[in-house]
Amino acid sequence: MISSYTLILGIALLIIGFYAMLTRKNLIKMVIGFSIADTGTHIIIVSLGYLRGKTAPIIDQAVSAVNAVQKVVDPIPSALVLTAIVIGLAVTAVMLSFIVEMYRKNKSLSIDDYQELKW
Amino acid sequence: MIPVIIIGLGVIMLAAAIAAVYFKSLLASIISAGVISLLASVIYLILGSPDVAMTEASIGSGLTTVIFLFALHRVRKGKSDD
Amino acid sequence: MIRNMAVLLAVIGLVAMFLPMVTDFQERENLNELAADYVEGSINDLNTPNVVTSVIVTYRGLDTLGEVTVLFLATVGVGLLLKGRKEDMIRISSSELLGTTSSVLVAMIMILGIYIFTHGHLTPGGGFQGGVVIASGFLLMLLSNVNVKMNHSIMHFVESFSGVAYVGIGVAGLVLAIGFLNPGILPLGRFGELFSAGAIPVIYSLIGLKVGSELTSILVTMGGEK
Amino acid sequence: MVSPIYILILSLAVGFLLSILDKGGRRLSLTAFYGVLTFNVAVVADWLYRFVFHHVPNLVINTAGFKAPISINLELGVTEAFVLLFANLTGLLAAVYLFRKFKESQVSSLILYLLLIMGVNGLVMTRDLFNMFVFLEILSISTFALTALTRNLKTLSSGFKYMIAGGVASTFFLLGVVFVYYFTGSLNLGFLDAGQFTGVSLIALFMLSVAVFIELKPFPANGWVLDVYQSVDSGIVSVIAVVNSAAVGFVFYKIMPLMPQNFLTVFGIAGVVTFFFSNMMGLKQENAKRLLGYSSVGQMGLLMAVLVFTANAPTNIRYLIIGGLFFNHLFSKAGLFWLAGIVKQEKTRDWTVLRNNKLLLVLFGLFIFALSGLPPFPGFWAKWEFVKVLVDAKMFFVLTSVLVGSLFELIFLFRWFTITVKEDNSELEPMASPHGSMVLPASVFGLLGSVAAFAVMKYFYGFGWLQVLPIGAVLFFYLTDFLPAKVKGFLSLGAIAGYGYCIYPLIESNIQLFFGAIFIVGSAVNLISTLNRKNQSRGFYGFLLMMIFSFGNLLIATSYLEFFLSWEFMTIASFLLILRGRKAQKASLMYMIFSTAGAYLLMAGFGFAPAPASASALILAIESVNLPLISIIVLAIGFMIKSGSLGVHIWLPEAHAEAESDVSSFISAILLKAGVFGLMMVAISYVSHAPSFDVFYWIGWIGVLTALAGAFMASFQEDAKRLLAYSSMSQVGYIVAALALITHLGWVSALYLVFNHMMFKSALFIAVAGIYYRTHTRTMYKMGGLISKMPWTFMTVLMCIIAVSGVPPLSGFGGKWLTYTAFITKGWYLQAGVLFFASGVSFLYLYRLIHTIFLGQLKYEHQEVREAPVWFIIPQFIFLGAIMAISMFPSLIIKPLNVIAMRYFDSSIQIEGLTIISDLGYWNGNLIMYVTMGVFAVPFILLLLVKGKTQKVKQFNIVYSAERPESPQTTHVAHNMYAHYRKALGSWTVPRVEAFWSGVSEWAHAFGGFFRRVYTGNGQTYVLYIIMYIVVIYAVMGVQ
Repeated sequence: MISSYTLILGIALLIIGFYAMLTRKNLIKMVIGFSIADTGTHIIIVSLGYLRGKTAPIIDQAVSAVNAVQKVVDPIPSALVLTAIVIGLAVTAVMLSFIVEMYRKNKSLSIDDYQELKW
Repeated sequence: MIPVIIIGLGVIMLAAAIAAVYFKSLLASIISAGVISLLASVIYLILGSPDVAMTEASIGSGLTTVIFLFALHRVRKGKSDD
Repeated sequence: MIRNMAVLLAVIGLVAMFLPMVTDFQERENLNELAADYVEGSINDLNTPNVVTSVIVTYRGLDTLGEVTVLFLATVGVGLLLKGRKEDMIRISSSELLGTTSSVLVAMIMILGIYIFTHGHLTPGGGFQGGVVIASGFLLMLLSNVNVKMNHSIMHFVESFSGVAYVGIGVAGLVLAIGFLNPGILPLGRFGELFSAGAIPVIYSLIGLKVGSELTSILVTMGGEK
Repeated sequence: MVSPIYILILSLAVGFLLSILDKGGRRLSLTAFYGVLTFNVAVVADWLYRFVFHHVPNLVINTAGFKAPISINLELGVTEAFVLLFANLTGLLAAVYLFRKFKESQVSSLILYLLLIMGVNGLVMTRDLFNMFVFLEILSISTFALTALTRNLKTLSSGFKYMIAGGVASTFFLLGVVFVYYFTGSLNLGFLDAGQFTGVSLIALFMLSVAVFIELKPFPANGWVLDVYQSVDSGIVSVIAVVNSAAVGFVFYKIMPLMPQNFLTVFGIAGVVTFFFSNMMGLKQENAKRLLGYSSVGQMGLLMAVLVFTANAPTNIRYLIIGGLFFNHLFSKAGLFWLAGIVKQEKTRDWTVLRNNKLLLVLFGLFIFALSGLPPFPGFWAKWEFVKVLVDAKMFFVLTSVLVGSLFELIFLFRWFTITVKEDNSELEPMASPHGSMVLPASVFGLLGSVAAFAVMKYFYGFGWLQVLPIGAVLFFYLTDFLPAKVKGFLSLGAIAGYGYCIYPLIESNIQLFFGAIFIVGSAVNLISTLNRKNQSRGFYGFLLMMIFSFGNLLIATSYLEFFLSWEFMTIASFLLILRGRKAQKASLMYMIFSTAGAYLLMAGFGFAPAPASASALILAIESVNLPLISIIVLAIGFMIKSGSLGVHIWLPEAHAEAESDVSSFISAILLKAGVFGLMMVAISYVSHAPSFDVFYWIGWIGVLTALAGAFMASFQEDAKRLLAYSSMSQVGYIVAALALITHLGWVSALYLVFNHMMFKSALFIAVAGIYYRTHTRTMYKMGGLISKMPWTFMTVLMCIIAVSGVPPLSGFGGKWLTYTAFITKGWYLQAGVLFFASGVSFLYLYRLIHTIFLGQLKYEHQEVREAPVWFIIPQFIFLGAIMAISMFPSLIIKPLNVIAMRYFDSSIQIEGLTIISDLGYWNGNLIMYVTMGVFAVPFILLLLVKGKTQKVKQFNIVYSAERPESPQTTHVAHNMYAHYRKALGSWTVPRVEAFWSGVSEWAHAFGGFFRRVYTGNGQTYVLYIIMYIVVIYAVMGVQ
């Protein structure tokens, strides 16, 4: 039940992020859009890994080693999302440093001012 | 109870996302995006992924926001169309 | 105008594409075979209570190595783009008090970070989270302009050393144990103890160091260096 | 036998260490860097060798020691090894190319580059979907960062567009991967198959595959990559265009087995659309690197189409097509990008500076030829087989788009090539001599491409040395080019004799022997005229021999492919020969475009044709082949382009006029006959099988109209060579018309005309060549009275025009007599009438030719002109002798022709001694000769008697009433000689065909210009395109 809510939330964030990338002229805003879309994607992934009424895949007092398989949520999407978050950070950092350099050359943050190459 | 929390969080996050798109100030947008990540980490916790929650909280809402702010600082005087 | 229509169409199209995903979505109830194998394997073969950690460090270790590489590439890329730009340094004007406080704080943060990545196989968290915490310690130093030299060569050394050691342990797994990145080169120990789970804590610590130093150098480069 | 996982390990370890190593000096870090890249190549090459020659099973590497799907596994098989070998090799060579950059820039660039190559290796080998995502990100981030290797506004903004686009694509990829996991519970390709995807889960698969497809740059969602290609450093671009594309393309190949047919079809068609539009837009492009970008994008589209549409082809053919196109694009595109970095000229028209460096010029030509899909390069074979596959699958839309797209590509590539070779470059600063490290990679790839070409010929098709001989000739003369022209000329004569000796045993029938005489002996005699060349005449004899050997190979080709190969060699060689002319840039380009269009038609036509059953030469084996109607039509048009039929003739006058004088005679006298030979081949199949539709009736009309139009146009030319060119067109029209009769007499007359035309047109062109050599002009009204200076040449021209015009006593009369007889017996009265009228018109231009050049006043500036050099006179008189011989004894030639035609029809003529008897009458050449000589003798004697009573008028003994005309030459009788006829013809003289083709060209360019406006340069718009593209493809596929 709850994971379908979060799935919808994730998809909504993804689409809002894309919408920002499509409509905001400001380069930093576009990257913010990308980052929101990224967060949405991560929420989607975790939602897909959720199992009804189960708990974190860590063996401790709550989950004994014997029946762990019946007790825990899927660990794979968690692992994937960890990777994806770090990769998202890396891409964001590179994008932002491009923007910093572009700004230094052209003194503008509007994507419309960067179309000298075309056709 | 938990669905209510999730729906509540979700509404705030969507509001923050839309705000981040439409805010005039870049600073406010960046902070809003950070808030989305922060709240996302709560959701991860609810969904049984504490590892992801920690990562999202520290990287998504922490570091990413800092990097955005650094970048913003470097282009402070940039003209903004929206 | 046309453009707005197009954006609208694109958004509607995306919604249409995702809609069946939502309407047909069914919350899963049981682990699939692969995930169940992971949970059992983590407990029985790897002696690792945190299944996510065993997936990240061992089963999908190649992904994680790649992930560290991606971050490394971002560090290098940001460096290539921004290095040697000195004009805009971010500093909070430092005061005596702030300096002293933050020194203490940084030390505590570092210890926390190290704790997180060394206990990655037991508790939530691990190399990445610990690495970020370490980086945030450095960030504090950077911001508060503490009179600690950000020694670049040490940073580089840590970054390179931890990376090479990570790969090296992987190769050791290939040569001494049964495969690249297999943690069987060290004894599995007792379930739930710090020194257990074979090389997993070692690998995760190296990842922590690597990520910490990489993130720090991204921050330093983005924030402007001295 | 090093496990390929060490490629990843070593790259990573060294990558992590490089910044520390660099502290010990750049030399140390560079050594490690190049060491790893070389290591990669060595490891993969070793594995490929094992896979191919020792058939070792695929290598599966389980990381972490667990079997898939528990852990991530890597797999290396023969396809992976093939792709990786060339990806790594390109990576290494591009790194060599970038050596100087790497030496000077920060160590960061080394790290990024090394890990980029590592990412490619991982991406190709991994079998895990999420692992693919990780490697894809490694690849992307390192590429993004490397675009900023040269940091300026253009590279930065294009890098940003690239990142945003890549970010969207990888978001979809990630979503696709996790949804696939959600639906199937697996991430490993080995545990997924198409059957697992139904209903909603297809959307997951769709996201996954469309993301990969977006990374492959489909039109129009690919604007970002064009900007990158245009602005970023050539070395890096070569990696992006070749290595990255190869890796992502391979990912697509890996996930293809999961996709249902409707996905594949849509992707395939999207690939074709990309290929078509990219090349069309390329037509308008002037920036060299952007042009290469368009071509790259197009090639990737083609590769996608090939991946999809060859799925049902036999495995070895499929590998040949995919591998051929892949490798072809790889080496030629990388090579061209590297050259772009060396030339440092943005505009394609400024590449003329390349002429300073012979090696680079040769490499440039080689890459352009390879990229255009010309033999012997791998793209040629791939295209040939691909066309066949498409024809077999009845995918005519795809076939047409691919062929038209290829033609567009050839047009802009060859325009670039001809401009580079020919245009004036005096105003540009000469190119700085490049560093060796920049030249080496391109040279290696040039060599490798050539080696691969021969490997395909020898090991895949099993061609013998004869088929390779045309290329051998070029190589031989390339190496001996320092010799004087005369030596090389005599060497060539010897080579032709040797070649004739070698192929003589392979000749199985009279028809081959007949065309052999035209092609080989005719060429040899023509070649004598080239002995007049001075100095070294570099690059001439190689291409000449290539052309002649290709003519010969046409005769003995035993399969469609052999025939087509020789045909293409012939086209290439003749194109390069025409290009030698001083102002031949446009002419040669037009020739190449039309020839290639014809060649594509042939390719399609042969694709439709069932394979011949017997192993004898094609011209014989074709008898047993029942060509379908479509094949006949397409082949006939293809061959008629080469023979210059009306409608597709416009290349002909240009090529003849602008080629060097001694080349023109080859083109007219021999090259056009190759078209006739091909048409004959089609007709033979047609004869042997009951035709359903009378194609040849219409071909006959085309021939007739060509004859008439050619004659008219010849009459209005001021340029002697153009006049002869149109005359050739007209004469070949007769030949085609006679051939189209499909009767015994028709074929006898067609072949007779072939022989006759070969001789007199050779002689005429050589005569004009001699005149041009002495007077330096081809414009007829600037000459006059040369009879006194060049009597021998006059003699030839006189005899030849008698032979052409078909008046007794010379051989032309026999030709005409046979032709009209043939037409009338067939019942084509109207056609015969038109032809008769056309031969009347031909008197006009023949008169003009001899009158304005040789008669009238000698021009003041020609006072000192001497007779043409002896090397021109000898071949003229050889031909003249032959003409006289068959005029006197026509049965010498009619007898064998009768036998040739009897193979297909019952004979309709009898030959009794020197007399040839048809249904309508008889012809005795010997008798006619004596009668005519008698008739001539009488006035000649009279003329001698009155000699001395004539008075010569001085040159300037002309009085004008009041003033001198503005330009005195316009008063020359020969200037605009037949203006009154032109007036009479009225609107018929409007050059409609030229107007039509230039209209076609303008429209194609306009469309290209229109469509490329989608690339607004705005990064946000590009994102919009990408998302729209995904949505549209989703809708078109009807997923679910």
